[in-house]
Amino acid sequence: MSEPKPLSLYVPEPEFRPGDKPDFSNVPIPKAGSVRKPEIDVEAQDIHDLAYSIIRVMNHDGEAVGPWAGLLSDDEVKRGLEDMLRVRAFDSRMLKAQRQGKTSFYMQALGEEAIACAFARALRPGDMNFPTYRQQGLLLSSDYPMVDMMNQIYSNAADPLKGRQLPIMYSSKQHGFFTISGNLATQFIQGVGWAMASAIKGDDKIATSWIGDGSTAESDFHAAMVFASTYRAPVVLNIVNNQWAISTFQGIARGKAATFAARGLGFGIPSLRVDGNDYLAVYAVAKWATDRARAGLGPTLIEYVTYRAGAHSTSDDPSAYRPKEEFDAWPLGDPVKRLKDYLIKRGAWSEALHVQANEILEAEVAEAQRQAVKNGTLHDGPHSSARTMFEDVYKDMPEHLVRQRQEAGV
Amino acid sequence: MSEPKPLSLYVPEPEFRPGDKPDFSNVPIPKAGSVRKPEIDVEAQDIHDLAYSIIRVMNHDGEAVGPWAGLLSDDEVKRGLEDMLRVRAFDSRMLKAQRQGKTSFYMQALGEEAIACAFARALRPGDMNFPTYRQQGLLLSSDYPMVDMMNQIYSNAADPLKGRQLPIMYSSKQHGFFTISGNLATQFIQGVGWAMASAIKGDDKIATSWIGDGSTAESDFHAAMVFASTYRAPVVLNIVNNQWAISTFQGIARGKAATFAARGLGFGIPSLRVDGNDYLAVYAVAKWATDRARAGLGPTLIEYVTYRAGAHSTSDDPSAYRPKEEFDAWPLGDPVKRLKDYLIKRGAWSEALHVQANEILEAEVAEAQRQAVKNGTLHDGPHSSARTMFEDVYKDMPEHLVRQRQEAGV
Amino acid sequence: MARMTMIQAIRSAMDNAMERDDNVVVFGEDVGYFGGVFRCTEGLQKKYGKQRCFDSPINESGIVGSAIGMAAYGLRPCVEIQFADYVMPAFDQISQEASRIRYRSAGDFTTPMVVRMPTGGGIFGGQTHSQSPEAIFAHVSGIKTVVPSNPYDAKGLLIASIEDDDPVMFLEPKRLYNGPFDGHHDRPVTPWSKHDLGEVPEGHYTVPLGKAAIRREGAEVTVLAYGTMVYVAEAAAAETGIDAEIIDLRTILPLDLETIEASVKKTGRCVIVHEATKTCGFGAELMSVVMEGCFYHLEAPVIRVTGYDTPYPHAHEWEYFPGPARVGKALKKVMEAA
Amino acid sequence: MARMTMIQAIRSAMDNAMERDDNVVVFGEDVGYFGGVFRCTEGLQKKYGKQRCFDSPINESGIVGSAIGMAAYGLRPCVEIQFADYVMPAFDQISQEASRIRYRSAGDFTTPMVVRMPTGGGIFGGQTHSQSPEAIFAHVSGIKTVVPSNPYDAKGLLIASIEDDDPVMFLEPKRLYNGPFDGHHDRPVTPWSKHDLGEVPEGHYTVPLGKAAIRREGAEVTVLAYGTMVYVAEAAAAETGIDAEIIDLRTILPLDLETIEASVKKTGRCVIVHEATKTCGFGAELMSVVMEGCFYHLEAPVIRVTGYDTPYPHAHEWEYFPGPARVGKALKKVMEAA
Ligand SMILES: Cc1ncc(C[n+]2csc(CCOP(=O)(O)OP(=O)(O)O)c2C)c(N)n1
Ligand SMILES: Cc1ncc(C[n+]2csc(CCOP(=O)(O)OP(=O)(O)O)c2C)c(N)n1
Ligand SMILES: [Mg+2]
Ligand SMILES: [Mg+2]
Repeated sequence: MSEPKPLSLYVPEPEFRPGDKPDFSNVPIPKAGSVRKPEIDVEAQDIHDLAYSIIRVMNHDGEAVGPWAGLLSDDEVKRGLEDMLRVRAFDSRMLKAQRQGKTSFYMQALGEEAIACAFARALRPGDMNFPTYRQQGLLLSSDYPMVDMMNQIYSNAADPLKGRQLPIMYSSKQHGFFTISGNLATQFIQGVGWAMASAIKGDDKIATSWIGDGSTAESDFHAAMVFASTYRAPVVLNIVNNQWAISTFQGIARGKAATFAARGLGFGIPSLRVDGNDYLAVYAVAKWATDRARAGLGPTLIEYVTYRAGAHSTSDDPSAYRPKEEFDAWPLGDPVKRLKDYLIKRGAWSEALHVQANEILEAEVAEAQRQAVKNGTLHDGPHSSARTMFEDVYKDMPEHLVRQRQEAGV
Repeated sequence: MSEPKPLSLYVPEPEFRPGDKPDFSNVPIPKAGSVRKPEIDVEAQDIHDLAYSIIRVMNHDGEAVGPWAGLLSDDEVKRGLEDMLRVRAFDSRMLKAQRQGKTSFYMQALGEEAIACAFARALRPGDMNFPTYRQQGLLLSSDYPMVDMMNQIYSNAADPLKGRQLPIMYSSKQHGFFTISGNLATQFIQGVGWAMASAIKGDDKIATSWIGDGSTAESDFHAAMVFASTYRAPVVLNIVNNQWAISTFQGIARGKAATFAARGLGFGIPSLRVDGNDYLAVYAVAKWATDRARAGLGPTLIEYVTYRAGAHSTSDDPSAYRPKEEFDAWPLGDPVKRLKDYLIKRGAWSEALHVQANEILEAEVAEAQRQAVKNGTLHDGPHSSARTMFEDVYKDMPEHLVRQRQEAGV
Repeated sequence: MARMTMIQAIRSAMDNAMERDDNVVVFGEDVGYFGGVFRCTEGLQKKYGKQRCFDSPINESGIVGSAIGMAAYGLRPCVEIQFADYVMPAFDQISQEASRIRYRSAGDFTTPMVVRMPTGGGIFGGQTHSQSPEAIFAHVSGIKTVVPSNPYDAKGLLIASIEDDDPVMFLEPKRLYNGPFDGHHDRPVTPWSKHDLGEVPEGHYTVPLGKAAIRREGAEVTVLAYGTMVYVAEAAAAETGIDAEIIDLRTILPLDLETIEASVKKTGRCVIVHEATKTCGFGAELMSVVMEGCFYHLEAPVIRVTGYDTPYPHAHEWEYFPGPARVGKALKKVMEAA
Repeated sequence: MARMTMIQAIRSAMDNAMERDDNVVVFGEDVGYFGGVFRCTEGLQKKYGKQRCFDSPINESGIVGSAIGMAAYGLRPCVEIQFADYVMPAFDQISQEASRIRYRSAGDFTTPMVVRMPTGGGIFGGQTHSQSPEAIFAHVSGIKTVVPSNPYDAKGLLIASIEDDDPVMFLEPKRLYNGPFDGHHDRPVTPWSKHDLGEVPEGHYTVPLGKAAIRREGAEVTVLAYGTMVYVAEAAAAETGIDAEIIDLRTILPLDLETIEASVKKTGRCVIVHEATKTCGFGAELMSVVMEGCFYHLEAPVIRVTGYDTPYPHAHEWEYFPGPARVGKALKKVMEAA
């Protein structure tokens, strides 16, 4: 036996802290088009490599290349670009609204807009998303009224959720958007349950579950993996790896080892890793995974490699824990700029059209905001009646709550 | 887009149910000696194959072969055989004691004795096990007094746990055996925390965590994997895959996909799969993994492939859900018989010696039982004083408990 | 009318509910092929197929979390947690999710579902097969909590719970599965076949949630109890000869405030009995309800008889269990008080 | 003596404890490099190194579960749960494990550890950043629960908790981090630098667990409160002119029964205030303690003023929060009662 030697605790550290000059040249980024595209009925064990690589479609020259390319027409791509611009315009205005005191809190999706926007286009009416707080792109790429999102953010009299929820915790059954929880990861297994229900009923709807890199550490992530694999649920399990979980880098959730996608392999779940800032690649894997689910082939795990360009939320200041320049140095670039370059390269878009599209979208957002403000803002009201505070706790108000409501005099 | 088609829920089923004739000839069993032995500082990614194979040392002819063989002297192996026989004798007598009403409950380790007995020999004083209820072999291979185990089982006046715990939920800090919980999987992460503490203090002690196949589905399994990989804790994570979790077969915990060992790869944790009924193989992997941990190389995940030959507990009757003949058909055989054959083949053992050893051990167990019974049994007492019921809830008894104890008149 | 044990009655409730409504599904650890460690779901998989009654992985958060998703889809899951002691890993999904889906979505999503679990001690189950967690459920707004005390109620309440549009925690006192138990552990157990409340209709019926039952009318003191403690209270009343009015709450939440208040106002005295630990147990809430609603009618301080504030011990099960002697003592004390 | 905010006082407590005892380690989500989302652990990693203060994965069960293992080893972990609302995934490890290791091993293993968590509302945090789970902790035998109301106590109680040999849940009312808050949300906040209890020694001292503090002596009615509600009660007393004796419990469990009983016996009246939901909240236990210990001294029914039995709403935060108007109303009502 070897001699006893003192142990020590390893605590992972990100490569760069404030003051450092970020340099990601050692992060392996496979060439666009270089990752193979298997049939949807492939077995997990035959595509282990896809969990350790990055599926990419757009190359540096703005061309779509390789087996995952060629799924979307120029018009569809233009719509995608508009979707992302809409999210960005919406986020920027709501950030400002929070600073102006119209509401208490906001969370933007800056830098990762491609993921929700592209995924939304692979879904069908009746499918259900179980999102986190950074998938506003799912709603903003659908016909959900933007003004209702703002009403919710302002907790005003027209808020569909009656002022009960923290801003951005939207809910819309009709638009396939499950009520967001403030408690991380709980939705991941709920989505699996919803998908199981569709299978139990012999329906054809599928579910998607969403989670952040940091939140994969939560135990409900495991519950979702176990149930999805055991019952081969028609669900797409999406991990948005934007490198950060508030102030902790992704290494705290995975110890610098393996990839998040690789977590699926131990469950026999086909697992893909994709460039999350590449709209075309995200759409392609979303299509592949939703096709699998619809065909009864079971779950897929997808890790989107992206970067949280903004602060975690309006309560956060990232300059305390990471260099300001990280996003610029980030090797996968800006999803909006990349898709714009692609369209321009194809001759389907121009700088002028881009400016014009942005103006139209900003006007759309501004107009929605004018409408929303009419319904009130958080601190100035009006709000839903205080009576609504006691409603919907149960379907019918039980006696003890009736008494409490009476005591409150509402 | 493809046409919508009705989905259906997949529910895994074991191959054989009562009435079926079990036939495991399609279960792939690699030849003894065929799996390679890497250096202990290997990276997880370079030994993926070891999570999908089965490390085996003893071949059909009772010879130890291959790179994992050759670690134990004949005397050590004889001691190992005795350890297993002791567990078997102990279990059989305690099962009977339960039927005689001396206690409320018992759980045996029949068929999987090799795992705890062999692992115990790779540990050092000061190491700590975080066991489940089927690792009595850890204690019975140490110098922990057998009579104290029985006192605990009988909840009698000499029970070191003062009658507070369900039978078999032993605890002994001195003997490296953490207090067993009735709640599955909680200990898996606790063991990781203990190992982290050793690393934090710069000590050289390591921990082991134990879990069953069915319990890997619990969320604390995930917590343990995340923490162990993030902090590279000096812990060995042991999964005893005995094919059954009460009435559900292992497919319910993993959807017939991959292996339990493969769960480790997504965390970058080196993961081994081993023949759990091969004492020599178990010892070899235990040695490899504990050496890794002691060398500061971090956690190892080990899946022991074995079979729960007995009922889940004295409250269970497996004939309701699996064929009685399954254990006989089980391709990895009986760990006791296999080790005995090995020793006989080497000329270090004989049928006569075996009979004799068994007699000695049975006498040892019978003698311990005589001693234990003197201290009382569950229904006849004596027990610890009822006053002890109020002690050790807190270090010092708070006022409200003092009042309750007074009210109880004890 | 058939005679049923509580296990048979519970099984019959699920059977009826599954027969009437395709959306009712049943799952949990060992509940599928085997039919549950207490056999409550025996035969359901055979009758309704593996898509509607199936085994689950051992992950309580997953069981409840997936049930939430199913309920949001439109199903009515009725899941089993093998012992109430093992519901804690699911407490986040229960207290932060199931309980609030309706509220936080303003009624857009709802999660009708039942979480069944055997509760309580008396079977030498030690600290992890004996607990009674009803108080922590009662503290969570948005869920209902039910504790039946006999086969007739168990079936009627379980069907009502499955048909209810809110999430229901359904706690089954396992010591009552085979017969009423009055705490006299050294006497033979009466089987349900010899008890009136063991008479259970084969068909569909409901016992409404939120309505208590008066098990024994009485004038001198009100006893508030549920589950196993109903029989303990009956025994204590018989043995002390005190004319107690014994109320079986049946539903912990919503609570039948009117029945409680009317009875305590009538008797002027009250004893509260439960098996769970004392501090912040449901008895504390009952105390408060009596204080708030009946203070001016009280002739003596209300007394709680409960499990002690310790883990449930194995060897000292009968010292721990609040049996008829302890309840009888409280009855006498509350009667002696000025 | 320095003036400190409650955040600084809490940080100072950990700093002192880490300095005196190498076995004290601090970890949790974002607590390492960044120093915690409320900045309570700022600077500790720099001072004591990454082995003693570090970031954890986002898994509350893992945080508490690993702390149990560390404590069993001999460390004294002091971990942070980012918001009390997020402690539920750890409730199994708390209620079934940490709380019972000493008991079930008959003292062979012990788990001294502190679980810190910001609690309560008043910061527009909505239903998942506002909850007060103290009642469910109080129901668990084997753990202690502490709720400080000011910087001086926060530091002294936290050091006492870290030095305590039992597991302690340490709930920090986040609305008090920067100053006392009396519920008048429309008035400017007084900072701790202007409050006596913001005077905090730099060095080591303890405030003992289990001892309440009388914040205001009074003759007419006893108010039982803790955390933020202490200031709301003070405001209500001042505004109604009722001579209330305001007791700051400080430790929820073990409870200072003697101080409570002595005060209620003296005043004969009692109002209980907390922010958590009403049913089975800690107020129910307080009701029971008063009923059991002071019944014959009571001149009026005790009243609870609490959060309503609904999730904590975002827009209606101030309608939900039990502010001075509601407490004042209860004080008047209890005084009017015969
Ligand atoms: C159960 C729980 N624990 C902690 C938190 C606090 N919290 C909110 S967001 C967050 C970080 C999540 O990071 P990640 O999953 O990577 O998502 P991202 O914010 O990057 O989109 C934390 C710790 C929470 N909301 N719920
Ligand atoms: C949290 C929790 N859930 C459920 C149970 C009930 N239970 C006890 S043992 C068991 C099966 C465990 O199977 P496995 O992990 O394979 O271990 P084995 O019994 O085969 O050794 C179950 C479901 C429990 N003890 N704790
Ligand atoms: Mg992230
Ligand atoms: Mg097993």
